[in-house]
Formats: sequence, structure tokens, C-alpha cells
Amino acid sequence: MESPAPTTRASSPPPAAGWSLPGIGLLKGMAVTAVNMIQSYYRKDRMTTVQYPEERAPISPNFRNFPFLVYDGDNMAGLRCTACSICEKECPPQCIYIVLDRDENGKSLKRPKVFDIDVSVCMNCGICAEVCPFDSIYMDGQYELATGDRFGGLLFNKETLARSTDYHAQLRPLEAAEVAARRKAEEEKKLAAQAAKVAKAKLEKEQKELKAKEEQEKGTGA
Amino acid sequence: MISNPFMSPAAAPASVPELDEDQLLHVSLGPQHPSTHGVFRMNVVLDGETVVSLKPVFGYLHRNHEKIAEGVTFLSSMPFTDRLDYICPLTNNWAYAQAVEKLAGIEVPERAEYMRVITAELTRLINHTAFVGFFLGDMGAWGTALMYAFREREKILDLFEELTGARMMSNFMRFGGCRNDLPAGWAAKASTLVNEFPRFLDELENLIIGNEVLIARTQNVGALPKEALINGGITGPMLRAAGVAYDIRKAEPYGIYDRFKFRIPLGTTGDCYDRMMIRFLELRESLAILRQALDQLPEGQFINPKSKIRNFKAPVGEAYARIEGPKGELGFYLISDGSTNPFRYRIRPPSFINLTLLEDMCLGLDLADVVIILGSVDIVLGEVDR
Amino acid sequence: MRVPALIALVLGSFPSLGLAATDKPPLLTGESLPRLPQRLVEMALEALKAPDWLVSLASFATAAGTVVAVFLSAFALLSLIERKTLARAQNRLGPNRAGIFGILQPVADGIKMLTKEDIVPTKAEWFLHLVAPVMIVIPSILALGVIPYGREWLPVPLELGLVFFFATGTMTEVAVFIAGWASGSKFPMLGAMRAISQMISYELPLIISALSVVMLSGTLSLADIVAAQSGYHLGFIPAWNILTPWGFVAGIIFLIAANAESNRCPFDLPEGESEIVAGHMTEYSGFKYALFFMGEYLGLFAISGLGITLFLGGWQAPLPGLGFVPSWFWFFGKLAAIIFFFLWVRTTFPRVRVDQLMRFAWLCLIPIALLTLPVAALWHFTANPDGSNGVLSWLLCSAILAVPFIIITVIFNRRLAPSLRTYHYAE
Amino acid sequence: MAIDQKLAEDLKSQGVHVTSFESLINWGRSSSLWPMQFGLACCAIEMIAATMAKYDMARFGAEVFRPSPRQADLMIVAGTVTKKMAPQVVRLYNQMAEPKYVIAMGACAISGGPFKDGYNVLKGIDRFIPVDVSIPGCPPRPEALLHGLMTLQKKIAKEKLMGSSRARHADPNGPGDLPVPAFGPHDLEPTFNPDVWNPPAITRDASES
Amino acid sequence: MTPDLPAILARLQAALPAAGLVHLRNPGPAAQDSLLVAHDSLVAVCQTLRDTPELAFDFLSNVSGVDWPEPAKADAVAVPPEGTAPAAGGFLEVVYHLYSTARRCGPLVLRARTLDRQAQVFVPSVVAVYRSADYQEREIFDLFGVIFTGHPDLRRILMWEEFVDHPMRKDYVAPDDYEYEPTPHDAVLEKAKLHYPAKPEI
Repeated sequence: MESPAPTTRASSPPPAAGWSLPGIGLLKGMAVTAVNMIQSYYRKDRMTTVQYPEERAPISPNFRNFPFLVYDGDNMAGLRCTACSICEKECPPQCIYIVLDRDENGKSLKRPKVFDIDVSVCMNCGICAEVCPFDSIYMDGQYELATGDRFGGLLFNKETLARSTDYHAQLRPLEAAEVAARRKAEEEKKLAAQAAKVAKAKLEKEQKELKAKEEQEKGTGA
Repeated sequence: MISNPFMSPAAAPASVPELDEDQLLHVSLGPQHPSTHGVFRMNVVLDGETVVSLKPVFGYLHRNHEKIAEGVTFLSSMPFTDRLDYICPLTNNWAYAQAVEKLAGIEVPERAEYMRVITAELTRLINHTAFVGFFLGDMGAWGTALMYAFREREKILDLFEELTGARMMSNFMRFGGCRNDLPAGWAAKASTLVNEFPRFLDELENLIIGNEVLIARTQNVGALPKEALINGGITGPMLRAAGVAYDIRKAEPYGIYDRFKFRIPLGTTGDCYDRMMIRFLELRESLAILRQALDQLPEGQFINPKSKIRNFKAPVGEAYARIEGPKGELGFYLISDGSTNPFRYRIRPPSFINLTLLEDMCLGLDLADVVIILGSVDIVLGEVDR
Repeated sequence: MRVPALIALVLGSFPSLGLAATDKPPLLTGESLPRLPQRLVEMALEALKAPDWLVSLASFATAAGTVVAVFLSAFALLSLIERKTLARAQNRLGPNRAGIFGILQPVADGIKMLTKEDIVPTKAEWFLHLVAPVMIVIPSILALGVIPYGREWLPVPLELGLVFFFATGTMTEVAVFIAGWASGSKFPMLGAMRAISQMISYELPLIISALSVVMLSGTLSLADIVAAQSGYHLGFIPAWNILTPWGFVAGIIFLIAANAESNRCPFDLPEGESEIVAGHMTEYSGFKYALFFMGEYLGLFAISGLGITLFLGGWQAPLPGLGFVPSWFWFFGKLAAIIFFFLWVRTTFPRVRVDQLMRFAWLCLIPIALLTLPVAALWHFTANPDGSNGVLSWLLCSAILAVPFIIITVIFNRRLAPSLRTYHYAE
Repeated sequence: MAIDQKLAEDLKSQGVHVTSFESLINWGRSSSLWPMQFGLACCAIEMIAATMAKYDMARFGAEVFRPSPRQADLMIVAGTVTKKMAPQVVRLYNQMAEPKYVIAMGACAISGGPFKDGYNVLKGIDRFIPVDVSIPGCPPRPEALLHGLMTLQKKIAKEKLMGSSRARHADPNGPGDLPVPAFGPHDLEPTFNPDVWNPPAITRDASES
Repeated sequence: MTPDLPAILARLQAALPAAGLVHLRNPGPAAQDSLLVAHDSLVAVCQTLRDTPELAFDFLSNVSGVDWPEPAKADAVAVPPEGTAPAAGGFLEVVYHLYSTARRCGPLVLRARTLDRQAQVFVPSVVAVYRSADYQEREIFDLFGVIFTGHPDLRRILMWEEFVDHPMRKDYVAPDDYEYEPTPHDAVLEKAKLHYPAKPEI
């Protein structure tokens, strides 16, 4: 149960000599600031200021700020979102509001009628993008959203949120390519499965017909 | 009642010296005060400029984290932990993930453990350099040290942004691993940073540790005997500055800390100067850990494939897990009743409990010392009030 | 008590004003450029056959106006340069968007300050609250009037210039205390208490270190003190007081005390914002606050100017053969160097604590400053007949002055040096 | 600040002067926004980062963080405003000298953000003090804060100092000190200031789901 | 390392025969068992744990309050020995996590329970033994309403003095400030509905 007592080893990490003059520390410090002051005129690592509106520091493509919705094709009709409400439930600050669109018979159209995100509440956690099973919500890097209109300007509806797949590909090339490849594979798999199903059905039908024919032939034969 | 030998004179009211009430000046430092590191408040009674009583007032940033966490799923609390100690979100992530892993018995793949160590130690670099900057700022040094600290911090934040997608609020760790793998070339960039960091440390040490004004301000200020510190629940660099060799990374190695060779720096007196120096020395040790971890970084999975993201439920039970955060012992105490939400979610915040002995440290000193002592405790209000 | 003395001083020196205006060198040379407005006014009034007293008064007003204008623009410039220098030391750019290189930043600040609401807290004494900022600015301007800026540029040639300077300087303390008291709030009061104890404590080393210069120059007139530092040793070393053992020590003491007197970092305790918010200025807004700011900077100019006059040879050129450059250029060059030094210190140092500040003044600065007086006398009596000092004199004076420094070093190494601390590692 | 009616009319007759005077003042105010040294939570760290070397808010003349509200022009509410803190914030706002501006930085300051369901969290500081610019994000990047500052500068540049549409602080009859909420047994009293906070009515749910 | 709970229990029972100590089992994978301590002996148990050199639990890491409106749930999380009668009603619980810095051992989990959730909400304070409990006990008093007898300065710590509720209790009702909720669902929707404008009569 006992662990050995910690072994201590004496050493004096600030390698100061035994005798120091008062004021040396101050002068050393002043030397540091002087070096920084002078070098700031010609060394890049001593002048790190990026003059924001004109210059911009590179921002990683992984940077996430607020979510956006992806649509396939050219317009909102291709919105991938199926209004399944998983993100709405998982969103830690509950800033997503989704209403499922239904036709006149009350049947689900698998698309959102309302999809609002209150970016004045959103905490940029990215959990919505993580849990979405339909690859439809991703995190945007856009951050210049300051506004004087607190109520109108910060409640994003689905038109404001929608972005094309191209936008996604431009923003996060790696992620978008991966998603596109996976979706394509799934699509192909689905198509293949469908084709296989059709083929199988066809085969079965043919076999059935064949059987029926045989039986008929048998019947006629008998 | 059993007497506590570590009780402060103020807690035992009989021993307060008789003072003429008219001579005393009641000052409320905070909640909006330049050097209370946020919205901390202290009701100070001064005799001249000497502190005769100091009562901290908390709660100005009480954001009900624990209550909110009981109402959301286990995973949804992860981004909230970022906002506890907002200077070092990744260690908070780790502490919480570790508690849930303990609660649910989830294994963590080796690569993920390495990623956790690397991010946690980078976080320690951020915290300790920023501490030094803020500490100097409390002494009225016009932010030069802070500027240098933040200059280096920005480099680490760029790494974090690439890895986790956010500068501060990383939300990176998941139960059983991390959210995503290291991007291509990230480890090389981190290595470069780690190799260049000592140069900056030399510069910062030249600027600070020999400064006679700083020495005069910090030496023999705020020291307490180590037994009192342990009894008061003080942890982290503050405890080690007094010479107690207690670092959870060594005492109870979590993650894979037992694989690395590193040392725990210890002070002797435990005054504010030692507290600062211990942080300088810990920075060097963190760099040693980082070098080893980046060298040994194995290939493999970054998250346990068995762990679920959606609809995660922990088995009935409770768990208390803690890590050595940059500010001290950060613990999470979780009770699960088997549902998707924790039944009880409690944080053991190092900043909050390290303030227990604030009054003891400040009594009889100057108002200016109070500011330094508070700075040397290294608090973050998000964690103090939660 | 001081105020009547002040008035007597000013009135007593009025006749001497005429002296400055009697000689008539050519109207415009580099040397006399700063006196151009004064001369023009004089000529205009003389042409109009104005009475002598009017000419004298107008000339005085214009001279004073020139100084005020020069230093107000210097104040504006310094407020920008300070921010830029601080920024550069911190690897930033500093203000650069208001005008080219941010040159209009002080203008913007001024406009904003002027148009900002003036708040008088309900608990404040409104009259004193109003008077304090004005009282901060006036003595600084008065003090600026007696400093010789150039060979021909001495706005008010007072015989007792040094006394006048220190007399006006003490008024700042009263003003700061009034500001703290009149605000009717705790932090300003704490700040004022700190300020008053600090300023009184540092006034002593300041005056004592100036005294050694007075002893050797044998005059209280600042112009004569500058004149006493003219010439060059060995043909190229300027005969400035700072380049003597006693002058060196007294100069450094003066520099430190001046820094403390003008409440600059690391002695900015009265407004120590990490402790007592903004000290005596906490309750001031708008233009009153700007006046405090202005008073502080003008005070800085004045005390640096005095330091230059006493120890750095005033407007004297640093090397022989530079006579073609106007003398006031040297003065302002030295001023810029000293101010830059103050800024540099500000970027680096943390603030000291109240009791340490006091102990430093009373146990360190004042004894050493007192020691410079006998050393200065020794210097005087061991001088060669031609006024220069031999090697023996140098060694003797330096040795005496080294004693306190050795004592300090020993104490420092026994009690505070960073090498005293050892740290252990637990595996 | 108030300019009397007659002078205003006189100036109006020489329109040019009024406009140039106005734009000069607005330029001065927008180029010298001194923020109050006042950080609440996480966003304060990004606010500090914005003043640091990489982003350098000083370029806009806005690095002079004044610890005293009297000398500050801009209150950057950076972080969660709790109910316990709200009266202090309102008091600080009242202590600032006109013209004063408020930036709500980050989700918490705008609306309570992720913590809005907490019992001690104020759902947006605009419930008690007028906010000029809101910067969403949790926390907003330092660039976003600079963008917010520039948005505010543009807003100040358009301010009218006289006439019916003049800015709040140029109106001598404008609101004086805002009422400071009191601590009640369960919540702040009142929970919002109706003179300042007028949210649009929401009719969700009935028609939609 | 994890402490050897049965050994500690035996030692405590030897030192304090009157202390009502019950070993509660943790059913989860963490397997952090706990000791339920009776009110009267809590301070004495802590004192013994701290001062016995072989135990040397000198460091009280964490004190947390838990609200158990349903005692069955509490028994499921911290399983009592077979045959113990379940509690009659809900109660408040204080959980202590102790460590030994010298022996590098912990956590030792202690639990103390109040008699009910309304009137008998007393638990003795351990500040006299562990000062680190000071602010944590105040926090539990503030948020759960447990009254720590013998605490030197028991005041609200996080909420303001005028506040009357104990918000961390499970039955706490948060104040109604749901005037503007653009994205409501679940519980928030119910509360926000109260603020929707009245529908015009058709």
C-alpha cells in the first residue's frame, strides 16, 4: 500500500551565480524589451500583428463557428436535411428549431418546413454536425456577423443557412471530399442494391414463368 | 468541538485583535476590479493599508453548469466543460471524459491517450505562460510579459484550431478517445513549436525572474506551512511551491503518464515568488513530456469504436476521477441512474478550493499584496463559480 | 505659506524681464527661432509706441505662450509616441488608423474628451472637484517657464529659478490630495493618501541631489548652472555634472526621484490600477480627466528638463564643434532621450509596494543623496587650480560613493537575490 | 452636449458647418473608443487576445482600457452576465459618462447563450441596458471583435447630434440613469427593463407543429 | 491506489466502536465503494482518518451534495448490505472524497445523510477537521439546503443573500424568464407558451 517516499534531488534551476549585483535583473529585463522593440522593425516573428480588415491571418479549414445546411444541386430543393430532429435534441444549448414539412394529408415530406438556428445562443460546439446521419449540417467558418439588430439579425432561417455543396467543398475540401465519396459509394451501393433487387425480381419472375410454363407444358403433356 | 490546528485567526473570532471600528476602512474589491481576474469580489477591511479582514464573495459568474448538466445528455456536457476553466479547456475535457470512462468502464486506445497527453501539456504551456503574464499585470507591469505570453499562446492556439476546430472551446475529447484524428502534418508542427518554445522561455525568464522589483514584491509574501495547505485542500503548483511532492500525474498516474520521464519541481517556502518559479520549472518539464509523447506517438485508432456518440447511457453507479490540471486537482464526480443524463454532476474546481486559505495568506499584509496573492493562486472565475 | 513667497518671487523677478529683451541680435537665426513670436510682438508694440510696461508684459505673455504651445503639442505627440513605443516593445503596431501613422490619434482623443459628459459625483465637493485638475496643470506650466531651453531661449530668467521650480512643484501634491478628497469615494482617497506620502518622500532626495549641483555651481539660477557646465575636458568630454562621481550618483538619484515625483511606472502607485482602480483620478471624466493627464505629462517634461539642466549640461552640445546646431535642439534631444528612458522603464517594470517605496526613499535614496553633498565638497576642494580634478580626486570620491552601493549589494545578496532560492525535483 | 435650439437653427441655416462639425465629432469619438477594463467570462480572454500583439486593437485607438467607468467610452460586455452580476453591470453603465456605447460580445452577453437555462443567468444584457452592437459566437474570434468594433465605428459615424433623429446621448431629455434591478427572493426584480427591452412577439408552435 | 475499504472499516470500528458505519457497494465499473457514516460520529471518524498514522487521510478533496427525492435510486447507486431496510422518504446526502497525500491512496468515499428533505436537513460540519470543506459546505448549504452544524460561517456563497430557494434540488422550479424563446422545444416550449400572445378569437 505504501509507495516509496519521493526522492528529492537538489538543484538550482535558475543558474544564477552566488553573487549578483542589485539592478542586474532590471537591466536584463530592459534588454529584453529593448531587443523586442528594435527587432519589431525588421523581424517577422517580433511583429506578429495582422492588420485585420486589410490582411487576414490564415484560418484553419477545420475552424468552426456556426452551422450551415448543405443542399445538393443548384437550389434549396436539394436540401439534404430530412427534419429528423436529432440535432435539435442533441444541441447542448437548444438553439435549433425544426418543423417537419407535411403534405395536406399529414404525411411527412422528409424535409424541414422551418429550420431556425439562433446564433445568438449557439455555442459553436459542432455536435449537430457530428450527430447528423444525413451529412446535411456542417460548421461554417464565417465569423463577421456583428450586427446592431439583435432580434432580427441573429435568428437564421433555412434560407440563410443553406449553402451549396460547392461552398462546402471550398470551405473544407478534405471533409467535403470524404463526404462526397462516401455518399457516392452509398448511392452506388443503393443503386446496385436496387438493380440487384430488380434483377432478382426479374430472375424470380422469369423462373416463375419458366416453372409455370413447365407445369403448363407438363399439364398439357399429361 | 475539535479544534482544527490549521484554523485561521479570522475563523476563530475571539482572536481578532481589538480595533477601533472608526479607524478601519471597508473596501469592496470587485466584482468589477481590474485585477480580480474576472468578477471575483473581496470585502476587505483595512487598517491604513493593512488587511485586517478579507472575505471573498463568490457567485458573480455562477452559471449553473452543474444544474444544466443534469438536464442534458452526457455528451452535451462536454462543450460546457470547455467553459469551466476557459484558459485550459482541453484538460477539462480530459477530466470529464476520464470520469465518464471510469463510470462506464470504457477503454481508451493508445493513440488517443497520446493525443490527450499532448493536448493537455500544450494547455499547461498556455496556462502557465498566461499566468506569468497576468501575474506581472497584477503587479502593474503594463502587460509586456502578458503580450509575450499571448504571442506564444497564439501559436499554440493555431495548432488547437487546426486540431479541434476552435481556438478556445475545443470540445475535443469523447468518451473513449478523441473526436477526430490529428490532421496530416500536425505532429510535425507541434514538434517545431515544442523545440522553439525554450527560446521564448529563456526570454521570459530573463525579463522576469531576476527583476528586483518583482523579487521585492513577491518574496516572503503569502507563504503558509505545508500542513495547512494540505488541510485546506490546496493543490497544484501552489502546493508544490511549498515543497509537497504531490502531483497526480505521479501520485496516481492516469492516462499514460507513467510512461514518461519527468520530474516534479518543488519549492521551499511557498511564497508568491516560489509559486511563479514552480510554474516556470513545470513548463520545462511539460516540454520534456511533449517531446517524448510526440516521439512515441503510435498509429492506431483515435477513439474506441465501441463507444457511442448518440444515445450514450452509463451504467448505474458513481465515479470520482481527477486529473492534475494546470491549476490543480480537477475532479469530476458523476452519479448515473442509468439514463442518458447524469443524475448528479459535480465538479471539484481547483481554483475555487485553492481560494479557501486566501484570507489566511493575506492577513496583516498590504492591499497591494492581496492582489499579488490572488494572482499567484491563479484562478479562473468560470471554474470558481461554475 | 508658500504661495505668498511665490508671488513675491515672481514680482521680484519682473524687472529682470527687460534684460532678456534689450539686446537685439538678428531677428531670425536658428538659435533665436523660438523667440521669434516674442520679438515680433515686441517690435509691433514698439512701433505702435506702446508704454514700456505693456511691451514688457506682452513680451512675457508671448514667451510664456510659446512655451505652453510647444509643450502642449509635445504632450499630444508624447501621448501618441508613448502608445507607439509601448506597442513596439510588445511586438504590436499601436495606433495607426487615425491619420497616417496614427498621427491624428491625439486629435481624436482630444475631441472625444472635450465632448464627453462631465460627471460630478453626488458625494463630491463640486468646487474642489473642479479646482483640482486646474491646480495640477498650472504649476507644471509655471515650472516650465524657468527652464533654459537654449542659449537665447529662457522664458523667465529668474535668479532663484531652482527654488521657484521646487516651490511650484509642491503644489501638485496639494492638487492631487484635493482631487482624492473632493471625489468623496474610497479609492481616490486611498490614491491621494498614497500620492501625498510618496511625493513628499521623494521630494527630499530630489532636492538634496539638486543641492550638490547648487553647491558646486554656487548659484540658484538655472541659466548659470548650465553655464557652469560649459567647456570640455581633454577637449572632448563635456564638463557635465553627470560625468563626475558625485554628479553621477546624484543624477541617478534625481532620475529615480523624478520618476517617482511624476508618478511614473514603477512608482505609479497613486493610480495603481491593479490595486486602487485609477487612484485620485477615478471619479474624473471628460476634460477634467484630460487635464490630469496633461498635468502629469507637463510635469514630466518639467522635471526632465530640470534634470537636463542640472546634470546633463542643459542645452550644451555633447561634443565640441557642433555649435552650428541651435542649442535648443540639444535640449530637446536630451529631453526625448530621458522621456524615452521613462517609457522604456514603463514597458519593463512591475510596480513597487507602498512600504517598499517609502523604505527605498528613506533608507536608500536620502542617505546616499546626503552622502553626495560632502563628496561634492571634497571634489571641490581636491580640484586642481584650473578646475579639473586629478586621478586621486576621482578615486577618492568614487570610493566613498561606492560604499553604500557595496552595502546594498551585500544586503541584497543576503536577503533577496534570486540565487538564494533553490528548487528541488521529485522524481 | 446639448446645443440650444437657437444655435441649432443658426447652424442649420449654414448646413455645411453643422455637418462638418458633426462628422468631426463623430470621427473623434469613433477613433478614440476607450473600453472599460471589465471582463466577465470566457469572452474576456478573447477580448484580451484582441488587444494582444496578433490582433492589436490599439490600431483602432481602442487599447486604452480604463479601469474606471468614468473615463471609458465603450463597455464590452464580454461574457455571461449572471443575475448576481447584472445590477453591478447596470450600475457601471450608469457611472459611465455620455456618450457611451455597449458591445455585447458573445452568445452569453447577447442572450444568455448556452447557459440561458440556468437559474442565475441573465438572458441577455440588453434586458437592462441598451446594446449597440451584438457579436455572436462562443466566444467570437478576436477578428470578430474587431469587426464588431468597426461596425460600432460605422454606427457612430452616422450618428446625428441634433434634429429629431439625434442619438440618444445628444438628447437632453433622453433617459438618465437606468433603474438598477434589485435582488428578489427568486429572481431579479424586475426581470427586465421594458423601456430598454422589447422583444418581438413569437407565435411558434400553434401554426407550425 | 484504491484504499482497502474493509481494512479501514475494521480499524475505524476498533477505534470508534459506537460509530454507525455501513459499507455501501458501488455497482458500476468504477467500483468506488463508500462508507455511510452516522451523523454523530462523522467528525470523530474524519478526525481518526486524518490523525491515525497508518491511515493518514490528510486531504479532503471533494465534498458534494446530492438530492435523493427517491431513496430507491440512492440504494441502487450505493448498494447497502443485504437486509438493510430502505429509507422511508427522500433525503439529502453529502459525499466526501478523501485522499492521503503521503500514502498516495484514495479516494475514500464517505457519505452522510440527512433525515429528510424539509426539516431535518442537518449534517455536522467537518471544517474543524478539514478546512477544505469550508467553502464546499457553504456551497452545498446554498444550493441544496443542507445545514452544517458547527460551520464557522454558514452563509449563502454563490447566490445572493435574499435568495430563498435551493436550486440544485431536483424539485426546484426556475424563475419564469422565457419571454423571448425563438427556438423552443420540450420543457422550454412549455414555459415559453405562457408568454405567447393570446390568439385572436375566430
